[in-house]
Amino acid sequence: ETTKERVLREGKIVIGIHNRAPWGSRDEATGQATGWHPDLLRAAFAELGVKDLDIRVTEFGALIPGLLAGRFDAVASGLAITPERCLQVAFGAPDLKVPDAAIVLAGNPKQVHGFADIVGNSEIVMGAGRGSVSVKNATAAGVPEDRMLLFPDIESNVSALRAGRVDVAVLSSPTVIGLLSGEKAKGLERATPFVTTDEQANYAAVAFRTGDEDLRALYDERLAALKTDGTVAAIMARYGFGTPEAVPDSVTAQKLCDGSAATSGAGK
Amino acid sequence: MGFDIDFALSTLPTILSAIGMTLLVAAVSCVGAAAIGFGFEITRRSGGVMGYAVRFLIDFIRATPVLVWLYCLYFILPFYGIRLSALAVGIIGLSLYFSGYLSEVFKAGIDAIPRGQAEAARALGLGRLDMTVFVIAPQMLRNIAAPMGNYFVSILKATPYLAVLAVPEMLGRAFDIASETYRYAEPLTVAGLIFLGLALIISQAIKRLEGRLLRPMRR
Amino acid sequence: MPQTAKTPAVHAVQIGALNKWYGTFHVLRDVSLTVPNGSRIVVCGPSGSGKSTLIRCLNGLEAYQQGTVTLGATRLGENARETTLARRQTGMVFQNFNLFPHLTVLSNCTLALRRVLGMARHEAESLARHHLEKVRIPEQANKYPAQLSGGQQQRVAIARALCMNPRLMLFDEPTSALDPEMIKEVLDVMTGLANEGMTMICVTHEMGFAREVADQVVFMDQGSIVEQASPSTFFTTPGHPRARSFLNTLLH
Amino acid sequence: MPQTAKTPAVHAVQIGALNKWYGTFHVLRDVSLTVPNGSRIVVCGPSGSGKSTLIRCLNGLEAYQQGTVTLGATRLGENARETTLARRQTGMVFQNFNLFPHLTVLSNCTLALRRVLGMARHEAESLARHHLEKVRIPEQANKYPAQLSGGQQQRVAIARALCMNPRLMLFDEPTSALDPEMIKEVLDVMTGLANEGMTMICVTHEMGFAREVADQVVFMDQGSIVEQASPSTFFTTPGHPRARSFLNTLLH
Amino acid sequence: MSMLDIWLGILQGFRVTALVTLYGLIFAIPFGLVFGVAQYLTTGPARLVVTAIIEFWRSSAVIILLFVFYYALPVVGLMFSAMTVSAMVLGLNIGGYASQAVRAGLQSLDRGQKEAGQALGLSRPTILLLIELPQALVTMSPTFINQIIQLVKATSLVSLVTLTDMTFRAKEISQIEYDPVPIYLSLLLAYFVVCYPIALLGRLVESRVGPAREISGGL
Ligand SMILES: Nc1ncnc2c1ncn2[C@@H]1O[C@H](COP(=O)(O)OP(=O)(O)OP(=O)(O)O)[C@@H](O)[C@H]1O
Ligand SMILES: Nc1ncnc2c1ncn2[C@@H]1O[C@H](COP(=O)(O)OP(=O)(O)OP(=O)(O)O)[C@@H](O)[C@H]1O
Ligand SMILES: [Mg+2]
Ligand SMILES: [Mg+2]
Repeated sequence: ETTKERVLREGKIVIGIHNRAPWGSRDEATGQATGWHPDLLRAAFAELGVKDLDIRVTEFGALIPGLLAGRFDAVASGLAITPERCLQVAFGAPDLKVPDAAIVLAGNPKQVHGFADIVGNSEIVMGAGRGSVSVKNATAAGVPEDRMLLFPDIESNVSALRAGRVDVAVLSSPTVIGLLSGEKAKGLERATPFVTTDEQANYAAVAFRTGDEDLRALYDERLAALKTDGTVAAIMARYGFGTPEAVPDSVTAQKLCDGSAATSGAGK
Repeated sequence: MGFDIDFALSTLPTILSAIGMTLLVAAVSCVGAAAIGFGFEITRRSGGVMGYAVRFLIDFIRATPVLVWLYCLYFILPFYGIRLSALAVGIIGLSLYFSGYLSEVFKAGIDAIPRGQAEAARALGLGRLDMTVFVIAPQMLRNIAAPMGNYFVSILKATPYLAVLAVPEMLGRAFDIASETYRYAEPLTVAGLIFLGLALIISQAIKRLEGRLLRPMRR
Repeated sequence: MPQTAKTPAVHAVQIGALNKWYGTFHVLRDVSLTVPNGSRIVVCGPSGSGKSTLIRCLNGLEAYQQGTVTLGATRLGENARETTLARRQTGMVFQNFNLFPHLTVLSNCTLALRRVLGMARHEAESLARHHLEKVRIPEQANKYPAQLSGGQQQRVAIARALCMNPRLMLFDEPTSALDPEMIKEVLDVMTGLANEGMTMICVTHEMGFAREVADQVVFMDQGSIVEQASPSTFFTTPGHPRARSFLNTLLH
Repeated sequence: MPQTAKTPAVHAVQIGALNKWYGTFHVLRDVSLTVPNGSRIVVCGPSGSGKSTLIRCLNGLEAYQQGTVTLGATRLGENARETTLARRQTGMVFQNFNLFPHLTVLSNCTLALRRVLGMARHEAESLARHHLEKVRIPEQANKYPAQLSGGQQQRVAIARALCMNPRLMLFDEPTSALDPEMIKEVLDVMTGLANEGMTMICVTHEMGFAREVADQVVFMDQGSIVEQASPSTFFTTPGHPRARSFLNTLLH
Repeated sequence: MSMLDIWLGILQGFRVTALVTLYGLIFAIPFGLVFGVAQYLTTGPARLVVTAIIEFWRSSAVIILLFVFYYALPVVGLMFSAMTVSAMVLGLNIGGYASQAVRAGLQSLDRGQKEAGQALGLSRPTILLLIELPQALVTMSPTFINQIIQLVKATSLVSLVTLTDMTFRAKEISQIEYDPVPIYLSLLLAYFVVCYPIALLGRLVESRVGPAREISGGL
C-alpha cells in the first residue's frame, strides 16, 4: 500500500507543522490545524474524502527529518523550495511567493524601508531567523554581520524588537502579515514599503516524501483545479495575501529545484 | 540519511570558528558560578533572614529551567531599563543558574571538613578570615573538585542555550549549517564530538587536579 | 610575645561556679576549679560527664551561661581584646590531633605564628623547628600529616600548640586514639613538658601518667566535680563511691 | 546446625606456613599456629605487624598466597561448599562493631539465622533473645545500633556472632574503640564466653584480659609470630627483645 | 490575555510534562539501580562495558538523542511513539546520573558492613540486597529527588518530538500574544509550582538522612 492509497482509504492525512502563523498552526480554540498550507491541503483533499488533517507539531528543523522518518505524510508549514531540499523531499507545486518584509516599532522610528537603509545607518541592528533566506538576502545586500542578530524563532525576534535589542526584524512577508493581523502585536507595524527584488523572493510549497510522487501528483492536480476555480485566491484573501504573494505561472517546482529561479527558505 | 565524512569535515571550520565564544562563555560562567555560589553558601551559613532568603533563592533556581532564565534576563529586563548585551546575559544567566547548584556543592564540601579543623584553627587564635582562607577553603577545594568538575561540564553543555540570545556558539553554528543544507547528521555529529572532547578534557583536567590536591592527604 | 601587662597572676586558671546548658541539658553544674601556675591537673570521669566541655570552655571553644573563667589576670569575656590575647596563651591538643591535612608539618606549626603573630617566615620556621625537636620529630618537618603515624601526628599537634608559647596547655584525651606503643611516645613528651614546669590540664584515662605527673586529679560525674585530690589520695582512697567504681572498671 | 560429618578434629584451627603479600609487601611470613579446641589465644604485637590480616585469613575475609588454613577438619579453599560451612562456624567481632545500622538489634541477630540457616522468624528471634540475654542486653532488642553506647553495640556484635553457634570466635581489637568503662563490660562478656569453653582467638592489647583468660599469648612482629608462650611466661620473661620492648611501652 | 489565562494555558501542557516525567522514571529507576550496582560489582572488561553504557546515556546531548531516536531510527525500521522516545531518552539520561549516585552510595559504605555480612556467612546477593543497598539508597535519596527535578525540567525539550509540554504551550501562546513578560514569567512560575514542592521534599529528606552527594544532573 502506498501512502496515497492509505491516505485515501483512511480519509486522513498526517501533516507536520512547526506551529507558525500563518503557515500552519494549531487553533487555540478548536485544536484543529489552521493556516495557509493546512487550509490548502484540506481544500485539495476534501473532495477525495480526506477530511481529517492529523497534525504533528514540532520544531522547524525537525520537519524534513520527520517527513523522511515517516512521522507524517506531508509538511504543510511554509517550507520554501530550495535545490538542497529538493534532494531530500518531493515538493508540490509552488503556491505562494514569499518576499522579505520587515516589522518595526510603531512609527518606524529609524525609517527602515529596505536593506539599503540598514546598510546605510550604522546604528540600526537587524534581527532575523537563524538560517533564513532573509539573512542571506541581507548579507548579499551588504548588511554587516555584527549588526545582525539571528534568533531561533519568530517570538525571539519580536521579543528582541520590543526589548529594543533590534530595530527591525526582517521576516518573510506572510509571517509579517500573520503576525500583524489581530490584536497580538500592539505597538508594532510593518515597514512600508520594504523594497525587495524578485531574486530575493522564494516560493513555498507542501512537501511530500520522495517516493510518494503519486500522492504529490494527485495534490498537484487538485491544486491546479483550485487555482482555476478561485479557491486559492479565496484562501489567500483569508490570510491577507495579495498580488505580491501570488505565484507567476512561469515558476514551477522543477525550475526552483534546478536553481534556475530564486533561492532558499520561507518560514525560515 | 547517509553520513558523508567529507561533508562532515567541511563543516569543521565553520563550527570551530565558534569554539572561542563557547569556551569564553563557559569559562567566565564557571568562575562566576563558583564565586556567586560560594557567596551564597557563606551567606547561608551565617544564618538569619539573609540565610533564609538565599536558601529560597537557591531552591527557586533549582526549580526552574535555565532557558526560561535566559529569556527573562534577555527579553524582560530591558522593560525595566536594564539592557545587557547578549553575551553578558548569557554569562550572568549561566552563572546565576549554576551558582545555585554549586552552592550546594560548597555546602557538602564544607560539611565534610571535620569540625575539629575549625576548632583547631580557633584554638590557635586564627581569625575568621584567616581560618576561611588558610584552613577551610583549601580543604573544601579538595572535597569538591570532582562534583565541581561535573558542573563545569554541565555549564559547557549548557552554552548552546545561548542560541536563543543570538550568541554565536558552536551548536548554533552547527544548526546554521543544518538549516542551510538540510543535512543534520554531519554538523550535529561534529558539534557533538567537539563538545564531548571538551567535556572529556575538562573532566580529565579536574581528575588530575584532584589527584594533586589529594596527594598530601593520602598515605 | 604579647602579654597582659597586669601583675602576674598566681593562678593560671580560676573557674568560678561555671554552669552550662545544651538546650535543657545541664552539662556543667557549678564547676569551680583553681589551677595554680605550674601545676598539672588530670581530669577524669565517665563518658559524658562533661570533661571535654569543661576544658573547651577554658579557651573559648564553648560558650557558657553562668560563672567566670579567669585566665591569668584576664576574666574571659570582659574585654574582647584581652580575651583574645589571653586565649592565645592557651594551647589545646585534641583527641583526633586535628592537624591541617593540606599543610606540611612545618606549615602546620608556622601558620598561626605568621598569621596571628605576624612573624616573618624565616623566624617562624626556626621557632617551629625548635619545637619539633622538642617533641622529637624534627626530621618529619616536610611531610604531610597523613604520612605520619598517629603518635607522630599527636606530637606535631603538641609542637604546633607550643609554638604559640602558651602559658597553659589543655589536652583532651590526647592518647585515646592511639595504639599502645604510640601512647607511650606521646605521654613521654607530655611528661617532659610537665617537668619543664608547663601548667597543664589534661583529660585522660592514663592512670599511670596521672600518678606520675599530676599534682591534682579531678574526677567529674554528670557535669560536676565530685572529687579532687592528689593522685596518691585519689588512687588509694577515693572518697566518692562513683569515683571508686570508676577506678575499679579502669583497672579491671 | 549443619555440621561437617567428618571425625571431630582435636584442633579448632591449624595454620601451616601461611604467606601473604599485598602487592610486593610481605604481610604474613610463614605463620604457623595450632589452636586446640577450647583454647583461648591472645594475639598482640605492634601496629602493622599483621594481626588483623592473620585472623581475617581464618574466616576467608582475606585471600592468601601460600600455606594452609584448616578449620576443624576442613581445609579452607579445597572445596567451596565445605569452606562455606566451615566459615559459618567461625564468628567474627570487629573493632568498629560493624552492626547493620538500618536494622534493629534483634534483626541484626536474626538476619543470618533466617537467610543462611533458613530458620523461621519465631525460632530465630527466640534464639537471638537468648544470646542477647547472655551478653546482658535483652532489653535493647528493639533499638537501633545508633541508640546504643559503644559497649552495648559491641556486645550486640558478639551476640550476633554467637547466634550462628560458632565453634571458633575471632576478635579483632574488640575494645580499642571503647571508653574505659565500656571496655570492662565487653571484656566481662568475653571472659564469660571463655569460661564456657569457647575456642577463641583474640587480637587485643588488654593485658589484664590476656593474663586472666588466655592459654597462649602470640606475639607478632613484621608479619611473623616471633614469640608464643603462656601468659605467665610471656609477661614475666619474654624471650624476644621486640616483645620485651613492646611490653615495656604497654605497661609504661 | 490576562496573566491568569496565560498561566492556565501553560498548565495545559502539564499533562505531557507529568507523563513524560512519570514514564521517564520507569526507565530511570531500574536503569540507575541495575547499572549502578553493576558498576559497583564488576571489574575489568565487564566494568568497561557497563561504564560505556552509562556514559553514553549520561554524557550525550539529550537533544541529539531525541532527534536520533525519533527521526533517524524509523529509517532503519524502529518506530517508537514520541512519548516512548521522550521517556526513554530523558529517563535513561537521568538514570545514568542516578546510577552514579547508586554506585557512589555503595562505595561510600563502610567496608566493614560487607565484611560483617560475609563473616556471618551471608551470600553476596543477600549482602547486596539486605545490607548494602538499603543503606546506600537511604543516603542517596536526596540526590534521587533532585534528579526528578532535573527530569521535569528536561521535559522542556520534548516539543522537538511533537509533544506539547509546558514550554511548548508557552511558545504556542506567544503566537497569539507576542508579549514576552507575562508569558515567560508565567512559564517560570509554572515550573516553580511543579518543582518547588519536590525541592522542598528533597530538603526534608536531606535533613533526615544527611546531605546529598552532589552529582551534577544535566539541566
Ligand atoms: N553540641 C552538643 N549538643 C548537645 N549535647 C552535647 C553537645 N556536646 C556534648 N553534649 C553532651 O554533653 C555531655 C558532656 O559531653 P562531653 O563531651 O563534655 O563529655 P566527656 O566527659 O568529654 O565524655 P567523653 O569521655 O566521651 O569524651 C554529653 O552527654 C554529651 O552528649
Ligand atoms: N589492603 C591492603 N593493601 C596494602 N597493604 C595493606 C592492606 N591492608 C593492610 N595492609 C598493610 O599490611 C600491614 C599489616 O596490616 P594489619 O592490619 O594486619 O596490621 P595489624 O597488626 O592489625 O595492625 P593494627 O594494630 O594497626 O590493627 C600493615 O602494614 C598495613 O599497612
Ligand atoms: Mg570528651
Ligand atoms: Mg588490626
